[in-house]
Amino acid sequence: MQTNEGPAAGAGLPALDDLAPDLSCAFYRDMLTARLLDTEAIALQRQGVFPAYVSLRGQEAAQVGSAAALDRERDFVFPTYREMAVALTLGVDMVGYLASHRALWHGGLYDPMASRFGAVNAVVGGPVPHAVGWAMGERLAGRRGCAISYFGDGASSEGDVHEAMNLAGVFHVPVVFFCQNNQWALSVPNERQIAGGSVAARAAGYGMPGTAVDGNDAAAVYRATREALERARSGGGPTLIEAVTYRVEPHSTSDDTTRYRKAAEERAWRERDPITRLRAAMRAAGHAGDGFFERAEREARATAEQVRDGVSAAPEPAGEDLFGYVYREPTGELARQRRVWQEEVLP
Amino acid sequence: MQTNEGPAAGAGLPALDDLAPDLSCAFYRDMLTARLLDTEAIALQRQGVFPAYVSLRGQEAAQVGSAAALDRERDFVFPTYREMAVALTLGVDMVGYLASHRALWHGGLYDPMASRFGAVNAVVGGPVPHAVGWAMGERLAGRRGCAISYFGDGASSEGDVHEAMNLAGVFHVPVVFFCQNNQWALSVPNERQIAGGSVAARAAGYGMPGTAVDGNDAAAVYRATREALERARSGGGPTLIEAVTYRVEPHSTSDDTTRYRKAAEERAWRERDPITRLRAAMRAAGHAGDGFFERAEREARATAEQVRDGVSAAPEPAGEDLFGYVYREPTGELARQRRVWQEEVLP
Amino acid sequence: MTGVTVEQERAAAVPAGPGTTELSMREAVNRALHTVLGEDPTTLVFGEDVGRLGGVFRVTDGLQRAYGEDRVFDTPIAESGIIGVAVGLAMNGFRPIPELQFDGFCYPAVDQIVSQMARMHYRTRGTAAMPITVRLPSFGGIQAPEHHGESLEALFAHVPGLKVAAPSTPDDAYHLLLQSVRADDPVVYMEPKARYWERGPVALEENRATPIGSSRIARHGRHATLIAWGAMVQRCLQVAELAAEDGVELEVLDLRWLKPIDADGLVSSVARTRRAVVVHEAPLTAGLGAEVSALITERAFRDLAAPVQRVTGFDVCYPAGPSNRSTCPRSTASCSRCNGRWSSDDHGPTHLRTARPR
Amino acid sequence: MTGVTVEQERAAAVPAGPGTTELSMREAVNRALHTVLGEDPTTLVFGEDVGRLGGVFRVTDGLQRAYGEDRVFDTPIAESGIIGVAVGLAMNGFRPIPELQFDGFCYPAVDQIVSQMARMHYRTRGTAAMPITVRLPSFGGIQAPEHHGESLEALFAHVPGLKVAAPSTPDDAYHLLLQSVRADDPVVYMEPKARYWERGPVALEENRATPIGSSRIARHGRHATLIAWGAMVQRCLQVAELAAEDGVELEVLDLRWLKPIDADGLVSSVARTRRAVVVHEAPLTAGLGAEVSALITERAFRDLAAPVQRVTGFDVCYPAGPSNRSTCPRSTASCSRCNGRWSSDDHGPTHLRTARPR
Ligand SMILES: Cc1ncc(C[n+]2csc(CCOP(=O)(O)OP(=O)(O)O)c2C)c(N)n1
Ligand SMILES: Cc1ncc(C[n+]2csc(CCOP(=O)(O)OP(=O)(O)O)c2C)c(N)n1
Ligand SMILES: [Mg+2]
Ligand SMILES: [Mg+2]
Repeated sequence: MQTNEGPAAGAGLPALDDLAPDLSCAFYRDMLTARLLDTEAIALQRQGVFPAYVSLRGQEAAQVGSAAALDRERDFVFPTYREMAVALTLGVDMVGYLASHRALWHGGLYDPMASRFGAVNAVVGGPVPHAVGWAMGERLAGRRGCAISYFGDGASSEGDVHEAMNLAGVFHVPVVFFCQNNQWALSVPNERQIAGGSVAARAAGYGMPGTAVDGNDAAAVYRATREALERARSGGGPTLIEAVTYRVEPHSTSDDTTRYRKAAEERAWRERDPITRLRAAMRAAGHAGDGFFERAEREARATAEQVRDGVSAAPEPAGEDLFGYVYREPTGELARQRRVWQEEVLP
Repeated sequence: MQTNEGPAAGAGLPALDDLAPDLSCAFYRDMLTARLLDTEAIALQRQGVFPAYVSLRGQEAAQVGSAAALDRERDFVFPTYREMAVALTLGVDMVGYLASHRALWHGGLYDPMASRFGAVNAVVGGPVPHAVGWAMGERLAGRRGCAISYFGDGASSEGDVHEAMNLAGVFHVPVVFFCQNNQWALSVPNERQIAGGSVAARAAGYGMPGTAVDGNDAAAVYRATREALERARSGGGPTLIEAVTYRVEPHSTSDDTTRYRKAAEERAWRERDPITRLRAAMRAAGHAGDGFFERAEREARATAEQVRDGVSAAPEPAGEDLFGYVYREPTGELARQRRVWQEEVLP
Repeated sequence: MTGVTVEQERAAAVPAGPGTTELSMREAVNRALHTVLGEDPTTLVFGEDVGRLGGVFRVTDGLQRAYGEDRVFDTPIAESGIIGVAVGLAMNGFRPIPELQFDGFCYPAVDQIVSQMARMHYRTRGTAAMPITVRLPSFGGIQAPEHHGESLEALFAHVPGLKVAAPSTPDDAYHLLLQSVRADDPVVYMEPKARYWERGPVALEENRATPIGSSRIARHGRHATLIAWGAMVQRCLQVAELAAEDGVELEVLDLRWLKPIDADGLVSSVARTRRAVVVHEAPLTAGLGAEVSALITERAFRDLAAPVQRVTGFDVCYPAGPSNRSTCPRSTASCSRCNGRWSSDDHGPTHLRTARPR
Repeated sequence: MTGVTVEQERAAAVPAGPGTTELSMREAVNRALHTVLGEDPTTLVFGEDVGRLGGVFRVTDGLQRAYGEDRVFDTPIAESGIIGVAVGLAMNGFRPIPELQFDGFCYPAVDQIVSQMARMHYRTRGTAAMPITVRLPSFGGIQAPEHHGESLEALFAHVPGLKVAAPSTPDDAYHLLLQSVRADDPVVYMEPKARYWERGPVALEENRATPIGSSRIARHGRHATLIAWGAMVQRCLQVAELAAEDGVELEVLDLRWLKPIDADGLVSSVARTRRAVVVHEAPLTAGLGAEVSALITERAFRDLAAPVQRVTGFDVCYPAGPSNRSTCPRSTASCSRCNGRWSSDDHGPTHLRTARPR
C-alpha cells in the first residue's frame, strides 16, 4: 500500500517570508481564539451544558489558514461538523454556531446564508456536491465567488465525494475541495480508509490539480488555498487540497481513543502544535513580540468566555419552530399537527 | 480538459506474436458468434419478439478478449446488461441469457451461480461493489478465484464505483475492474462524463495499477486482463483496465443516435471493426486461412440461429414464480397474496 | 371493452374547447418546462440525457435549443450528485428542475433527497429555500427492464419537508408542474410513464388556482369512491364505466397530490359514498394506500359502511414483461366486496386490470 | 410515576430465573453475535468502527479479539459499498452481518439495499441466497445530533424481498438476531438505541421456536390494544400501568417483526379488545402505523368499536435535544378517544410521553 507522499505535517517552522505580519497576526488571533473556545466547549460538555462536542484541537492552522484566503463577500463555505475555526475566521456568530453543539438547533442558530457559511452538516460527504452546485450557479450567474467544501479523510471514501469531484471537473467550476486529513476517521486510521494512502493523489484522476500541504502550517495552508482560489476565480476550475494534520482529541467527547491508538502518537502530535509553531515562526520572522502575544491571549480569552457565557445562556428556540420551518409554504396537515402539539404537548 | 492518453482504439492490426493460434481461433469464433447472435437479437426486436435490445456490436474484442483470460472454474463475472459476448465466451446458456431481453425474467433464465456469470444487472455501477465483496470472500476462504466487474464509461461517474475501488484497494482483494469505454453513455460522450478524460487514470489515486488498452484488439485486451488476473491471483490486489472501444449501434433499439452524434463518427468506427481486424491479423500471422474462417462462419451462424429459435420458443416462466422467488423462506402474507392471484388474476 | 375511449373520458375532466390545446402528457410536461424556463431565468433543467437527446421520453425535447446549454444540460450518471448539485444551486438562488431518468434510479439519490434537499430549509431555519422540483418518470406499465417500473410514492410521502405530486392527465401534468416549480419547497414530481403518450385537452393559458394538496373528482358517483393517482386514475375511470353499466355509480377521486394529502376531499367524498377503495401500483404492504385507508378510517369511521379496501400491486419485485402482463392486483375481489362481483378480461399493460360486469 | 420499574415490567415478559441471564440489550446483541460467529464460520461482522473500537455503542465489543480481523473488521466510510460488499460476500457463500452506524446514515445504502440485496434472490431465480442481516441502530430518544434519530421501518417494510425486525427487550434482541442471521433471507435488524442500556433477563440457552413474523403480547388487557415496537413498547407498558390505576386494562402487543407483520396476532387481539392504538416514533404520514391501521381495519372491521388510532411522531424533521424533549406525539388525545382522558407529565427523552390519569 502506498503512503501519503505529501509533506509530513508538523516538521520545521512555518515559512512566513511572503506573508505580511498583519496576516500572520490575524492567523494567530483566530487560531488562539478557536483553541480557547474549543477548550471552553469541552468544559461545557463536561458540565452537562452540551450533550456532546467535537473538538478541532490541532486543526486550527488547517482551518484558519484556508478560511483566511476566502473572500468573505463572495465565497461560500460548505462545512461538516468540525469547522469551528473556519466559522470563527469568517466572522460567523459563534454563539449561534455553538448552539448546534448545545443541541438547540441541529444546523446552528446563526444565519448560514448571510454568513456565507453553510449550516452544520452531520452527513459525512453529503455537503460536498452542494459546493459544486453552488459553484455552478456562481458561474451561470456571471459572479466571481468560489465555493469551498471541507471534508475529512474518512469522508473521502464516500461515493458523493467522487461524484462531486467528477461533476466539478466536467463542468469546470470554481470550487476548492479541502480535505482535512486528520489521520483518523473516528477509530479508523488512514491505512484502512484511503486506498493508495493519499487523498490529494485522487485529483489527477479528475484532471484537476491536487496538492498535499502541511496542515499544521497556517502559512502553507493559506498559500495553497489562495492559489486554488485564484485559479478557480480566473476560470481555472476545481482544485483538491489535502491538509495533513491530526485530531489530537478524541473523535467526540463520547469517544475513547485508548481503544484504538497509542498515547505516544497523540503526544507526538501535540508537540507539533500549530499554534506553538506559528508563534515561534512569528517571533523568528519578527512579525510579533511579547506585547502582541499577551494582548492576543487576553482578547482571545475574553472572546472565548463571552461566547461560552452566551451559548450557555442562549434561550431555547420556540417549540413552534419544529413546525414552522418544515416548509416555506405551510401545509394544512402540519398546521393541524401544530395545534395538536399546542393542545397536548405544550402544557 | 485532458483527453484519454491510452492507446487510440482501433489503429493498426492486433499483434498476435505471443498468442497460440488456438487462442486467436477461439477469439474469432466467439466474437463472430456474438456478432451474429447480436444481429439476430436486433432482428428479434424488430419482429416484436424482444421489447428492446442493447447491442454490443463493436465491443466483441473487449468482451471476448477479457473473458477468455478468465478461469471458468474459479473466477466470477459481475456483468451489467451489455456483456452478451462475455456470457458466450464463458459458456453461459445463451437462450437463458437472451431470455432477459425477451423480458421473460429480468436477470435472465440461465443459472448465474453455476455459470459464474452474475445475473443481468440494469443498475449502472450497482454491481461493481459486489465484485469486491465476492473477491473478499474468495480471499477469506483461501480460494484462488478472481472477480471481474464489467462497467461502462458512464458508470464510472457513479459513487458506487469509487466506493468499490477504494474498498478493493484498502482490502487488497483479487478483483479486476474492467471498464468498457465505448465513448458514449447513452447520449453523453466522454468529454461530458469523465473529468480528466481517462478512467484508467483513476487507478493511481487508489494505489492500484491502471491501464488503458485498445478495446478493439482482442489480443491486447486478453494480455492486459491475463496480467491483471495473474497479479490478483498471486496476491497483488486489484487492477483497473479501461478498454477503449465504441458503441457503433444506438444505446438500445429504442434510441436514436442522430440526435446526438455524427454518422461519420459511427462509420469511422465501423471501419475499425474488431472482427475484421482480428481476421486480417490471423491471416497475416498465419494463424488461420479460408477453411477456418468459412467453417467458423458456418458454425457461428448455426449457433446463432439455434439460440434465436430457442429464445423465441422459450416458454414463459410460470406466473407463480412472481411469488416463489421473493424469499427463500416464504412468508404467510405472500402465500395469501399468491392465492389471491390464483383466484382472481390467473383465470 | 365498452366503447368508452380514452379521449372521451379525459374530456370529461377538462372540457376541450376554446382555450384548450390537445396535447399528450409528455408534450404537456414539455410545455410546462418551456413556460417556467421562459418566465424565470433562475430555472434550470438538468439530468441524464435531458439536453441534446431531449430525454429518453423526449419530455425535454427542444429545451436546450431554446434556452441554451447553460440552462438545460446533461450531467454525468450520478444521481446523488445531481440532487446534491440541485441543493447547492438552490442555495445560490436558482430554481433547479433536475430529472432522475427512471424511478428505479432515484435510490442512489435518496440520501441527498431525504437528508439534504428535504431538510435544508429546516436546518437553516428557513434562510435557505429549496425550490427544487425533481422530475421522476414513475410507475409501471411500459414493459421495461428491471428498475423501470417502480412506484416510490410511499417513500417520499413519509419524508417531512417534501411535497409529492403525481398527475394523471395532460392538463394536470401541465398545471401541477407549474405549481411545483413556482413553489418554494422541494417537490418530487412523479410522471406516470404509461400515460406519456395519451392525449387530452390542456388549458395552457389558464392560471389554475387550486392549491397544492387539492384532489380532483374525476367522476362523480354515489356507491363508492375509488381513490387513485397517476395511471391508475384512468383504470379506475374504466372500472367506473363498466360498473355504471351494472347500475353501480362509482366516484373516482384523483388524489394527484400525495403529500400533502387532501384529507378533506377524501372525507367529503366518503361521507357521500360510505365506501372507499384505494388503488395503486406499488406493493401492498406499507404502500401509500395504507395511509389513505388509515386517514379515511380515522376521520370518517362512522360514515364507513365497509372497511376501506386496498387494490394494489402484490408484494413482489416488479416483474419482467410477459409476467408483468399476468400480475394484476386484487381488483375484482376487493371492489366486489363494496360493489358487487365483476370478472375481468383485460390483461392490459398496467398493473390494474379493467373489470367487467358478469 | 408509578413504582413500576423497567426491570419488573420486562420480567413479566421473560421471567428471570434459572436459565436466564441478566443483560442489557447491547450485551444481548453482543452475545447473539458471539453465538453466530461461534457456530457458523461463514458469518462476518463488518462496518464503520465495529472492529477495534467495538462499535460506537460497544455492541461489537470484543468480537474482533475473539474471531480475528478476517471475520470482524472495520470498513471505510462507504455505506453503499458496505452493503454492496455484503451482497458479493453472500454470493460467495458467506453470511454477512454488516452494521450501518446509524439509522440516518443508511440512506446512502438504500440503492444497494433495495435494488440489490432485496432482489438478488429473485433476480437469480433463487440460485443466489442473500442471508444478510443488516444491523441498524435505530429510532430516537438519545438526544443525539441530526440523522441519529431516524425511524426507517416504513421504508424497509415496503420493499419486497426484505424482512424487518425491531426488538424491544434484551431477550428478543438476542433471539430475533439469531433468527435473522440464521435465516436465508435479508433482514434489516433495527436496534432501538434508547433501550441499549436497559437490562433484562435473557434465555441464552433456549432455542426459541417462534417463527419469523410472530408478535408478542407484552401485557394482557381487554379494553384496548396498544401496538408498538422497539422503544415504544416500554412506553406503552408504562401507559398501560397508569391506565390500570384508572381501571382501564390495556393490552400491549409488541409487533417486533415489522415485515412480515403478524396480521393474525393483531386481529385476534383486537377481536378481544375491539379498540386499537398503534404507536411509533416515525412521522405520522405514510408511517408503518398506517399499514397496521389499514390491516386491522380490513380484517377486523366489524370487531372495531372505534377507528384504529395512530400515536406517532409529528411530520417534522427529528429535532435537536431540548426541542426533542418538547416534541411528543399525540398520545393523550388519541388514547383518550379510546380509553378515557389522561394528561401527561413526563417529557422523557423518547418521543412518546408517558400518560398519567387525571
Ligand atoms: C454518511 C455518514 N456515515 C457515517 C457517519 C458517522 N460518522 C460521524 S463522524 C465519522 C468519522 C468521519 O471521519 P472524517 O471524515 O475523517 O472526519 P473527522 O471526524 O476526522 O473530522 C463517522 C463515521 C456520518 N456522520 N455520516
Ligand atoms: C443507476 C442508473 N442510472 C441511470 C440508468 C439509466 N441508464 C441506462 S444505461 C445508461 C448509460 C450507461 O452508459 P455506460 O455506463 O457508458 O454503459 P453503456 O450503455 O455505454 O454500455 C443510463 C444512463 C441506469 N441504468 N442506472
Ligand atoms: Mg478524519
Ligand atoms: Mg458507454
